[in-house]
Amino acid sequence: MSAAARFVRYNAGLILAIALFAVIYGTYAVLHPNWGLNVVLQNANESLALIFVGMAQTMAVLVGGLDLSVGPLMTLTNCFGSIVMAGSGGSVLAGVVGALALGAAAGFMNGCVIVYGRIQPIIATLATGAIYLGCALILRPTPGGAVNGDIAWAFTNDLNELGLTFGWWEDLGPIGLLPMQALFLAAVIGLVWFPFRATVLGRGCYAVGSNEQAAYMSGLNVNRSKIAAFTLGGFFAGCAGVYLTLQMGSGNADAPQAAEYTLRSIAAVVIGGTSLFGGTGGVVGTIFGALVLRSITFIFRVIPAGAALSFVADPLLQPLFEGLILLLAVSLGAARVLRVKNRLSLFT
Amino acid sequence: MSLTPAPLLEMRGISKSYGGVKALTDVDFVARRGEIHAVLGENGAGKSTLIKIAAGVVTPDTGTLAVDGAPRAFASPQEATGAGIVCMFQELSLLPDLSVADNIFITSPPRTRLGLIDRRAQRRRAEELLARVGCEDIDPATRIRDLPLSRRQMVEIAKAVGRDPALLILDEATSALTAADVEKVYTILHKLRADGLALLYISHRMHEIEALADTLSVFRNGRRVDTFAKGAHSDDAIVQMMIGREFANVYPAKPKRAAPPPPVLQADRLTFSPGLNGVSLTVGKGEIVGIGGLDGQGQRELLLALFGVLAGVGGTVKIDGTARRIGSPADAKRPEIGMALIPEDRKTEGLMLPMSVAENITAASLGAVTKGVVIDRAGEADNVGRMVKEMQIKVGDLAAPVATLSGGNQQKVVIAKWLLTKPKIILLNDPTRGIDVGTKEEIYALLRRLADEGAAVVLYTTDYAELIGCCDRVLVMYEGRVTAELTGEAITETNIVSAALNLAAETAA
Amino acid sequence: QAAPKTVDGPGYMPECFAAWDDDTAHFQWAAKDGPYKVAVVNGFVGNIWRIQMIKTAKAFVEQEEIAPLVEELKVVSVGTDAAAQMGAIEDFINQGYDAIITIANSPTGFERVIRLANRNDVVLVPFDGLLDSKDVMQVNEDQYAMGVMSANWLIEHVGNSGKILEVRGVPGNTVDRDRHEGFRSVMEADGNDFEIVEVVGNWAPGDSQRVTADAIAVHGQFDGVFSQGGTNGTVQAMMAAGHPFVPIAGEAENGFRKQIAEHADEGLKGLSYGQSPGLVAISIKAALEALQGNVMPQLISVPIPAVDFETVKDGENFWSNLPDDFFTPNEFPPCNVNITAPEIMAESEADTQ
Amino acid sequence: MTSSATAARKPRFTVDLPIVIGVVFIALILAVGTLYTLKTQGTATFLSPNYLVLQLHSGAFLGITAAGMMMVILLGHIDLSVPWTMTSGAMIATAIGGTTGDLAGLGLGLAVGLVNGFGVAFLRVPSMIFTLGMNTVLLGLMVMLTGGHAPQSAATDMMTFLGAERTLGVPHSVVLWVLVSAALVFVLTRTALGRYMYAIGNQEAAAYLSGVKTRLVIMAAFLMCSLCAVIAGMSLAGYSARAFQAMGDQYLLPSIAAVVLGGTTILGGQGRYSGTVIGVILIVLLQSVLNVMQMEEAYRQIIYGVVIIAMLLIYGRQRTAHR
Ligand SMILES: Nc1ncnc2c1ncn2[C@@H]1O[C@H](COP(=O)(O)OP(=O)(O)OP(=O)(O)O)[C@@H](O)[C@H]1O
Ligand SMILES: Nc1ncnc2c1ncn2[C@@H]1O[C@H](COP(=O)(O)OP(=O)(O)OP(=O)(O)O)[C@@H](O)[C@H]1O
Ligand SMILES: [Mg+2]
Ligand SMILES: [Mg+2]
Repeated sequence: MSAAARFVRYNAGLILAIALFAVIYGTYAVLHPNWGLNVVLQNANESLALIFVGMAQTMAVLVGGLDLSVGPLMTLTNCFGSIVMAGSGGSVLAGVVGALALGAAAGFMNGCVIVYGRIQPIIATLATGAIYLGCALILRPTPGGAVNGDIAWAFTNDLNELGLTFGWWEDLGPIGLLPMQALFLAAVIGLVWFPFRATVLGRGCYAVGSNEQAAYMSGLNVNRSKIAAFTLGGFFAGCAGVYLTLQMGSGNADAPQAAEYTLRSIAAVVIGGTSLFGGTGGVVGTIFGALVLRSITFIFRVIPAGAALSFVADPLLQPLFEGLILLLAVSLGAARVLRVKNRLSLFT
Repeated sequence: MSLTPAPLLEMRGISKSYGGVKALTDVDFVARRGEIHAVLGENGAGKSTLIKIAAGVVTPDTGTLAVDGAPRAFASPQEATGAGIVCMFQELSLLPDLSVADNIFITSPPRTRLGLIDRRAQRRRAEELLARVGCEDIDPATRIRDLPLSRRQMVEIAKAVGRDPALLILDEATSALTAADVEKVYTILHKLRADGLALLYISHRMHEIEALADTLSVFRNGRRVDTFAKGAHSDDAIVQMMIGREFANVYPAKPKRAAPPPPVLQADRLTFSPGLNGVSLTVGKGEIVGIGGLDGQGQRELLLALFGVLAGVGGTVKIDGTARRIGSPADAKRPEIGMALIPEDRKTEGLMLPMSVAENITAASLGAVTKGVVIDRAGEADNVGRMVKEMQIKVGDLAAPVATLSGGNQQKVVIAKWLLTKPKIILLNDPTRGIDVGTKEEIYALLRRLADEGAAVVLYTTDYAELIGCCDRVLVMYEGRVTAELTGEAITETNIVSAALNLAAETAA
Repeated sequence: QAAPKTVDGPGYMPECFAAWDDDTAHFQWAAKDGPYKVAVVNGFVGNIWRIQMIKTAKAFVEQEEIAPLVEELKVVSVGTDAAAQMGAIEDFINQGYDAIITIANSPTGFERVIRLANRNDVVLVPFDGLLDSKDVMQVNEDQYAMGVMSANWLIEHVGNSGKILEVRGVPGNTVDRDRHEGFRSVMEADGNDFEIVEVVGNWAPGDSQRVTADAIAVHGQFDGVFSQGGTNGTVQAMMAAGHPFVPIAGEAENGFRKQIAEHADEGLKGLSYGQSPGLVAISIKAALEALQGNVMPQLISVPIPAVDFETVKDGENFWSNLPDDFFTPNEFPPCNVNITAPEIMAESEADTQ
Repeated sequence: MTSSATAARKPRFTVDLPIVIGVVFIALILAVGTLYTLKTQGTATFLSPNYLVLQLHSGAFLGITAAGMMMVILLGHIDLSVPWTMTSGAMIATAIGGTTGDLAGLGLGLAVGLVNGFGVAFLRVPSMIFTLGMNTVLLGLMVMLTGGHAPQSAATDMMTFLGAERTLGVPHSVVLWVLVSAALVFVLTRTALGRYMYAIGNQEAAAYLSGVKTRLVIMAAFLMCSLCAVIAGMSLAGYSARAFQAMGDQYLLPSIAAVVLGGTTILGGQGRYSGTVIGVILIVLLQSVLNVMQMEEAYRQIIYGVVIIAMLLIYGRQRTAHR
């Protein structure tokens, strides 16, 4: 097998996610009357928190579990951040670091409950999720908190805007048009995810998801890998919370929103090509999975009124079509099943 | 090699029980440097338990363990590896979704200066290691999932060797290997012995022990019966020591036939990609037909295709002269077809491990004991009792999970499950893998009895001796085709091997 | 930077667009030529109130006097996610829409879209779920006043002491908070002596019913009830438990009003006030007026449509032949918003027969 | 090590750890609640038959939902479409009305089960995600239905009979729960289908190679789950006298938690029905006691989480991956 052929074969899920995204987002961009960099920025803005939450979910799925606490944890870090970050520059930094640490700590706790309590991840996190949500409600009984508007604005726009707001630079040319969201994402992927993947601990997460028993017998520290996975997941959820805080400038212990993020994160992971059985995939696929999910809803905003398909955008039919498109997207993976030759391979 | 090599691992007074089962009772055991030490015993004799204790997977109830004279207690495989004890377990410890290279260096990969895994160096070293065990054909970037079992075992060996062990333990490491691969393993093990390693070798294949071992230990019922140098006892004496009784002829006599029996199963030019390039075979009533050849020549696909597991199989299948379409195991089970398959991996394909022995035995034949929609419990219990008796399944509590049986008995459960469906055609995929001689003998006798009672049996095995000893006819497969059909006196090791290597065609070309 | 100018009141059509209070500022945008593109960015869609709201919006822009002003109406529902909602609002700004009506998923965090809307001269109108902001024109009924009104009404019918059941709404929501605080401000004032048992009914009839049943089982009899939403569930539970009918203040679901009409003589004295889905029409109208350069209050107070057991009337403020679910108040004559609830919710002949 | 797990599969009577612990926790919750009422009211309301029957009456809806959920969890699957299956079953039934409506509600359950089963068994989309999509589709369908014209939402006579009425003080919903339970216990313990469900939950490949029509069994499990959901939804609508949007949203996580607290492994293959019943009672009582104690939402969530973890910790009953 050539290297290219192997890459395609081993990354079929990722490639499918990218293709789906290209098709759906492409349609949106074409239909959008004023598509341009500011629209890209806006799309990035509305997607980044979901991307981070999806990445958090990916960690749990990689080790063969599911994390139902990612949404509540995002909410908790958001509420925490909104309290600490309401202030001058220094407190913002403290809030960011604190919220990320809180996320990681909560993830660590998830990992410990799962590993030492020997509780299935999905149930353990169902419970810890409730606890995190409760804590968020204690921190923020009602929505509020005010992060410095300039800081919030500057860090959720492009590089130029960042410079302009603080008078650091005037115009960086084309580089200046780079959205901050892309920078944040690149930083997290480049400085956290890729290095983590290249450690024994990180590879251990794949090993544990692939076959826990075999990983143990191979002399891997299974517990440590699992805890690491959930801790990193918590960190990613913390990233989502921090970004949400910057974006909203406030905190909101919103239970329905937390639940929605959790459920969507699972969809993002699956569309991104990570197997729910664990052991394959990764957060890069999830990024595209989350983008696909978001783009589906973008479409409804741009379908022109007179178009043949405009009934799709009928406000009272939208939820139906959203569901159908989601079903269709996740069923695309079924193409593999229909082509499967050895039916035994369906069961692993 | 000195006369009494230094003891590397010393175990003293080891006992281990699982609930009421005494897996090991007061065992003393010593492994020395520069020596291959074979451990023999029936299924459930305690071999795996012993080495799991040495490897830190299982903690003993009593007893001590010393490495190079220093007392040790391992809490995990990690610690054992740290002390130089590396084990290749019976149930492979490879990670299906990771690459070969990742697997080989799973715990201690080469690292870059930043402390991250150096993938390039890892790949290079994986290639070196694979070459060392004679598997240059395996690409280190391939996922384990995509390798056949025999290749996986070779990777597992490379992985073990790559850990620079002081004591290397192989628990039935060769059970799925073909003769050619086994040769390679011999070479490596001999070399490692020369390098001064201590080696423990567990196998149910006497000829491997013959070729490798310096010292042999025999276990029975959780006790070490004896330890002696190679050649001190004859094979028969060793087997007798293992099973604790006289042991005569392994294979039952083959019947003499004047005319070919009426065909039951006729497959014509079966094709399937990858694996089958037009396989035809006929199996007659009362016949045992062996399928041989190198590993991975389409034998597994053939059995799965016949049993309806594969989609997109070309060609035709006739049962008792009538063309039939078999689209699933459920089809294959129907009375007019009457087919049964003893699958390759009993743990994942044959059994529901946490379910009871009784439930496993009746899993394929519930339809027969169902009245309306209700299971007739009495009828079910009758069937189970009958089978346990007939197959001599050693089981205490029929309601206990089947996982608590030893391998041989688990295999009997799988066979019993299918016998309850009263099959006309029985397909077996390496049914004696990792099973002790005593149980093997019972299985051979059973197959012959079933054939005599009119069943058509297709037996795929990697063991030439089984093909020779058991089968009325042997079809040798090569690259998805039947390249030779051997009958009667022509079923010899030489013929099988030359057909397997497709020598005739090679020299003609 | 473009933004509405803050000007002195009074505003345009004050009988319809009443300023919240005397301190409410007034805005004026530069007049634009119509027709306008209007977007409604809804949050969650899976409940009847939202559906009624969406249908009202669609029906409203088709009315004779409104239709010429509206080039296009686009409605999207984004779920409960605030980030997605802000994205959708921003998208419509980017698409060049003139007015965007929304029910905010969160009372805070919309500074960014407010900033962008102002930059692009887009009129953004949150209603129902309001923003904690004085920089944006908003439309609502006074939730705090609803609480106060309910309390005063209960005191009138129960007296100044007794055991009261308060069934609250969705925790953490500002509407719940405001109604609750308004209610308590009166009940706990000097001279009153109430024992108040508080349970959470999430504005959903099923939840209200369950928690009410539990409360009755444990606390026995109540002298009065304040049930923020899902009020017909509360009444259902009382009837099921054999609890005598007592004065009850609650929402404007048709079902609750049916219950009041049916059981008023048996003691079910009821007050039914309503958060009307018709607010969307007023919000659209406010946006259209603002686009034409009219002076508008920053915070528009819409009168609370309330009826009680004495004023409840079939075919007028409830419909006994129609389903329980929908919200009865829908029209606001001072604003020329005259789409009745049955018109919206009962398009089919079968229902209005 | 595997004692409870194996015991769960034994046909004879054994004392099951999850069940014992569940009962202990139920007693504990009642005790705490009673202490509270003794202190505030001077009565032991939580122990009164009236209160307990009331809890069973409204808990039956969760009970029936959880019963269905258990069928798919036993296979190692999950059904996230339960909330809107409940809702749409009830809404369709009331919209059409009468006996036809009742049948239509059941028919909808049948259809949802078939589609879910098809997606999971034939397309092999992970149930977690397929049913999630299905839930959105059902929500969309109901929005569309309501968007057309306001459908009638008054419970049919049958629904009221099942959900609201009592005979001799016994709520019919409890009788319904008992009947559904009996049917499912029968399926699980007496029929080949039940045996196959456990088999698939334990080792699907082995079940398939044993000639079990695994896809049909999976379909059947999803069918049972959806049918239970619509039955619960319709009787719940009877209880509330009407069907309304999102009425099922409060039932998803509690039904999963009830099944798991009752000792069914979320990975499938192991679990007893009686455990699920205990799990349901536990959750219903916990919710109710917290309600009555007027516990703030924040602390309510935290207590809810802590109770689940505490119970599972006490019987760390996950299948051990290694010794
Ligand atoms: N985890 C366990 N739980 C219960 N019983 C066990 C366990 N492990 C081993 N046993 C029992 O201990 C005995 C020894 O098992 P062991 O695996 O050591 O045998 P073995 O000699 O390796 O057999 P085989 O040749 O089948 O591999 C068996 O009778 C088995 O039933
Ligand atoms: N979950 C379990 N519960 C109880 N006993 C177990 C369990 N898992 C394994 N065992 C016991 O461990 C013993 C060792 O099993 P092992 O996994 O070594 O392979 P095996 O298939 O029995 O070996 P072989 O193939 O050589 O016969 C089994 O005989 C069984 O009795
Ligand atoms: Mg063994
Ligand atoms: Mg064994």
